[in-house]
Amino acid sequence: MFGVRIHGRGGQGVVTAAELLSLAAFEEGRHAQAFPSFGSERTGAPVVSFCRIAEREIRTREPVSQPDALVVQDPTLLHQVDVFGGLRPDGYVLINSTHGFDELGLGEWTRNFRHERLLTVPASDICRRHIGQMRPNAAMLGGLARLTGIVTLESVCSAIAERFPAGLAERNIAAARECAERVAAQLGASVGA
Amino acid sequence: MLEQLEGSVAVAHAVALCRPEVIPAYPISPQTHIVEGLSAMVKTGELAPCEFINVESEYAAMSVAIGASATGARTYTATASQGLLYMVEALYNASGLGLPIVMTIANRAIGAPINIWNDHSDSMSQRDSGWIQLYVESNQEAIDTHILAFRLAEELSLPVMVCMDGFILTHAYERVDVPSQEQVDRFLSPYEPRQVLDPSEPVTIGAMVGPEAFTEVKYLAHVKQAQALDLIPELARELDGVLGREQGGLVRGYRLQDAETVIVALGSVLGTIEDAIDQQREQGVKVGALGIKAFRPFPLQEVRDALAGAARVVVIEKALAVGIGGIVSQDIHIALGSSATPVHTVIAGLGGRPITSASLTRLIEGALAGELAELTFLDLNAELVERELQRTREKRRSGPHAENMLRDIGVVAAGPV
Amino acid sequence: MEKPFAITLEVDSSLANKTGAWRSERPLYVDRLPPCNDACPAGENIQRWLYEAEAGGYEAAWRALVEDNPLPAVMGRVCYHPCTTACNRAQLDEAVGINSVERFLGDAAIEHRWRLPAPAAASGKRVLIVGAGPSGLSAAYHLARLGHEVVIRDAGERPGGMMRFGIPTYRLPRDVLDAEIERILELGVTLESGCRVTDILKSMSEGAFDAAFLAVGAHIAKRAYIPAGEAAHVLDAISLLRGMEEGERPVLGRRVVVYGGGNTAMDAARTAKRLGASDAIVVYRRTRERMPAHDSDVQEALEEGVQMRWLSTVKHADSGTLLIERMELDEQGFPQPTGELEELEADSLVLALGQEADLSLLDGVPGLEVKDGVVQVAPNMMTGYPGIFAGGDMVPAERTVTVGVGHGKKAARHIDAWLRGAQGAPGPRHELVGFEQLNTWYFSDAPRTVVGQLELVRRQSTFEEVQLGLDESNALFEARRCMSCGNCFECDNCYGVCPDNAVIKLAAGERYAFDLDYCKGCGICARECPCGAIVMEPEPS
Amino acid sequence: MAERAIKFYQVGSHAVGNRLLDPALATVQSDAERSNTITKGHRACQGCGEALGARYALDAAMRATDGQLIAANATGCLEVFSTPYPESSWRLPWIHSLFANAPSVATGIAAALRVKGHDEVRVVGQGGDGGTADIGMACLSGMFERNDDVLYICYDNEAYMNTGVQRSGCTPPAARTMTTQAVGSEPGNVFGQGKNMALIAMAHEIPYVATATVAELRDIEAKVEHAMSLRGARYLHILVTCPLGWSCGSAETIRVARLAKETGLFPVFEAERGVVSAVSKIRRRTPVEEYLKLQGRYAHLFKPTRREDVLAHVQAIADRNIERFGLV
Repeated sequence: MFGVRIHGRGGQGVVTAAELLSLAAFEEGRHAQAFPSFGSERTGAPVVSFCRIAEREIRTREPVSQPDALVVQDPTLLHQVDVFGGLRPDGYVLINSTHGFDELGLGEWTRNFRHERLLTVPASDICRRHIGQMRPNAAMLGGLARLTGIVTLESVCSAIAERFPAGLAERNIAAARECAERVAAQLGASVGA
Repeated sequence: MLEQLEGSVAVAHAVALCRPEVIPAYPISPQTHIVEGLSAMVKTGELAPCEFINVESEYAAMSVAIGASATGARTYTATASQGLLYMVEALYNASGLGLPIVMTIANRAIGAPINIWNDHSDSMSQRDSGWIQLYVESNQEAIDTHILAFRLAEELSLPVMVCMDGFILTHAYERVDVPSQEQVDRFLSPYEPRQVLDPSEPVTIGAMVGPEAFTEVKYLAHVKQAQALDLIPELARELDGVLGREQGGLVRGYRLQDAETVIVALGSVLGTIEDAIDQQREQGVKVGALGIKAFRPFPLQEVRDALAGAARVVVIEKALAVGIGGIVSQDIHIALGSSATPVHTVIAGLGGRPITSASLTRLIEGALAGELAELTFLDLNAELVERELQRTREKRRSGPHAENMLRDIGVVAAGPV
Repeated sequence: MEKPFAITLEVDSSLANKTGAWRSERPLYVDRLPPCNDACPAGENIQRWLYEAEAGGYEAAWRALVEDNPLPAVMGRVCYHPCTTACNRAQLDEAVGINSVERFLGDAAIEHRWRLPAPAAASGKRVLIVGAGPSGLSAAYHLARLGHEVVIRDAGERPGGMMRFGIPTYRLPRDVLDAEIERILELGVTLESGCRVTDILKSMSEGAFDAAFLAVGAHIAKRAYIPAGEAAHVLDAISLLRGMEEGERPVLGRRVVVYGGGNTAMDAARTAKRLGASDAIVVYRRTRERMPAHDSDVQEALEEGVQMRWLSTVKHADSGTLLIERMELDEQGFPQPTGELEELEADSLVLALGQEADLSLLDGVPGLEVKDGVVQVAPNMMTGYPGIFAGGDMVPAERTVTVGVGHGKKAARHIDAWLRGAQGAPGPRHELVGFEQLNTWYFSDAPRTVVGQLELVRRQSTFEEVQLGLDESNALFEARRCMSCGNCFECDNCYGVCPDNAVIKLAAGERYAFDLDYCKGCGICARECPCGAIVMEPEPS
Repeated sequence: MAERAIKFYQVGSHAVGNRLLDPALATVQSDAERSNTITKGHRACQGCGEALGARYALDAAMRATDGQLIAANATGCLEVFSTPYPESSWRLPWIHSLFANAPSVATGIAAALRVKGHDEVRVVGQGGDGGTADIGMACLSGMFERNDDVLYICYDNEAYMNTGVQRSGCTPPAARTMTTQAVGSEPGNVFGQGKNMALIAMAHEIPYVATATVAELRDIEAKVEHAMSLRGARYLHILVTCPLGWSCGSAETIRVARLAKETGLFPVFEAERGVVSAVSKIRRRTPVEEYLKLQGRYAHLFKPTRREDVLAHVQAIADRNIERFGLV
């Protein structure tokens, strides 16, 4: 079973992100469970959503406290909320930022984890270009798919296509693909290093 | 057809497949997505003929449902928490008049302090309202149980509450198999009322009954609800045939064979419990679970049989009867009757506190070690409450508990812990 | 359907609960005596015939009317209508114009030639009636209907008595009078006109009459001594009026003085005016308030230009002038001479000082008592001589047509009883219903219909009828103003206002009944009955 | 609405009927075959104005709908005295649910009929002043706001009579109840703003609002008939005398109700879509004292001493109504 936790703020589509991810898994014929950090989220408030993906029926209902992957849609949360809490040592992290971990002041922290699994993507810039708005939820899933391989990029894209109205879907898919490429590029570099 | 749906949306589809004719509704979290879904289907004409009525309160919602049902319309509504309490008077009236209304309860805590998260305080408070209460474990079970509920309600002419955990199920996206209209129609034929407001055959419904007959009326209500104990398994089997999956009737056992420790629970927490049990079993611990689906009427015999071999019973309750502790465990005691099997009450998951497999594992280990008290509050922050109690001992005006403790742990009321 | 126990109930299940047991008082329908009926000297059941008239059933109304009075067209004109004076409606807006409706019905009967009901089987008894005035005709009518053989002997050339010889045609057209008399005669009554009875006992024995009713009226003018010169032109009102009827045109001159204050004086003065007198002056000893003449008559006389000289007596009459003395009232209200004299020009003086009866036909009849010039009669109208009854102006009573008609009816009833050797027992008298016993809220606001009058010029120059009648529409309106005091008229109030549905509506004309199984005795029906026809009485224990 | 004044007939439009009336102009109540929707054997007090008003209104509605009528009744006197097991006085399909929810139950009935295509069957909701103006206000307002196809009738006897005469939101100033006793410096009910249900209903701009008194049968019937000719939310407020609670003679029921109107204390009018469309004029204007002195609940205004100040205050209320609604 693979657990993902997504951090963001109300209005950034954090819950939708988990839903999309579960949808992508479902399209691959697998079991998936997505749910928000239940609450009365208001725009701007710190929000968390969860997604579990497994090959068999998922019975547990508890929040994902030891995620296999973390998505941080809003870097300003890094020093407000314990976003990395419970992350597995071999876990993945994808942060929406134009800076690297060191520049984000996370250099120290990254030591206990596998470097090549900790990446940042400028999802906001990408979304602004493709979508014209700062809602990086779908886009970052492209990156997550590429980073973790838990679902294919194509599944993510078809989930987006299913969930969003045509025009908006296309632009998000474009953004997701670019995020995936950026991730792929960094992976290539780190492998090369 | 298999779909990846939010629980609320799945339930909305299931209810629509049952062809309700009148749906009065009032918004309250976490039930809103269900009625939003139904409202949309009525507006688009996907669900027709059906009257969706935006009422001004839950009290009105149940009252409109009473009028509609008494006039022979298949009637549905949904609510939760304070909303359920606000319609209490009408709940008793609906059951007293024998109106087969089906209502989803998106289980949620009751304030004060106000809390929108999940537990069973709301529906548990209405266990004596004369409504049949069915608790579901998953969104798939929620779908199937709603279909069963309409049939059950109309055969007995009694109202039915389908209780599903708020947020945990209502807001969870997962894979569900939504039946076809043809399947549902095969199981659920159009509503044939036992009595109806009809000018061609006028009757007076809702007479004032005095001491000379009130006891008899209540006795008959008891007998009538008890009939569900036979009918539910019957209908469940019939529905199995239609949907091709196993429903489970009044209760559902999990790895009860040779289980010495049996955990009793209602609703979605059973999934987490089952995972925990699997882990224990791998280590050879003889533990099993008993899920109670039909809480009203309470299946005394089935529970007694299921617990016959148990050395100890641990009842995990998502509600607290202040001043005594357990609610479900009281009924378990009655079921066990004279048997000496110890029953431990564990109050857990209040106001949305996650029930984790880690906590459950600790709980089971404690039980095996004989360290489990008769009444336990799972994951209670003992130090926190002790500090608060200390405060109240010291100062008369120590201020409100909730604010004090939140200050202690420095957490805002939203977001993850 | 399969209904839940106790909480669902059947229709009409409450009928098992007989709430009549709660009652401490019960309602009762009654018929009370309306003031109009009570006041009618002719004993008419006015409310009854108005009830028929309200529905537009004019013939039925007329038939109800002539049960008591065979002369409605006459009475509707000349009656001074005490019924209207007593009418409860006067306290609400204005009294019901009963006599104008009565006249309308009478005229309608004449117009449509409605016949009086046929007499009962012949009794074999013969009754002699002396006098064809209102009393005699009324008695004749009732006796005939009772099956007796009736012969009227009247001194006049034509029947009607004072109705013909005392009442001018402008108040009572003769064709109306004739028509109603004719209708009575058609019942088989024998009339012998110009036949004066001089010895009643002789006439009775010769004619083998079993009983007699005397109603000779009062046709002899009272004389008062007034010194007068030979040239003075003095005559009495009665002969003036009789003369008019007999086609004479007495020469009265330009200035006519009438001396007296009764209705006859008014008739004389108004007649004089019509005969061309420029001045018709009534001289009366007392004041208008004390004048015996009916106010309506005085009013009409004044309208027509008749002048009044109150508190005056005629001291001396001479050719062309009268000597008048002014009077004044003493504490007791009696006029006393003042000695102040004045002259009054007058071409003629008409004396209207009252009349008396000619009782000579009674000479030698034993047991009779005559006092103040009138014959005394027992309550059953019988004189001191068994079998001889008397009524009208010759017995002590107010001298009006209506009283006369009433005497005739009453006497007839008693004569009939006497002939059958029975006692004429009057029917039970209902309790009189007063205004306060009505609930007048329910009656529509409806002021009385004003009856038209002939225009003044013609009133002053011709003898055409002054009072015009009602037409059908306003007669109906007037009839419907009746509040039906004390008698149910089926307004459905009791049926409608009962909170316990305990009033049963019977067929039209059958009124209602109380369902005492359910009546709780709240009394709303009685309080809301417009006409006071429901009373609450204690529940019998 | 249809003008029902009768061309002059002895009692004209004022009495229940009249043997001379053209049947077309006769009232429902004068009909020997009237439906008696609430029938004999009910347990209302002697002279109960509510029992009377209910029969007036529902018989009219039954005729207007050709018997295709269903009623939802709030808790209260009417419900208790008409349906004690095992006896019901109702001759139409009738349901009692709760005190406060009659309007909502009626809405549910209407919805069910609509969805089943029974447009010919109509719905009446009814209750007393407590169930309508106080505890039931929210449900009623919701029913109005949604413009549900219901005629709601309030039988206003100006207090909680069923529970033994306690003050309600419709209890008039100075009136004595068991919770506004005739003692203290301001005996009886306090002078507040009052709760004018008809105006509150009008504020929802529903198709039809009308007031009436149990004293004017023809008026009630005309208004019910008109109401049933319309669709959507309609409100009829009928003043019904309570001889017990008002402590007047049981025979005075209609007289007292009539005086309530004739004094101007209870304006009788109609409104369409929130605008007053017709007013029933005062026929014989009467000082409020004539009305008050008939009722024991106002006895303290006359004994031991006349409270001229209070009488003047009540008269001022009547005068204001007369001026505001143009009642004369």
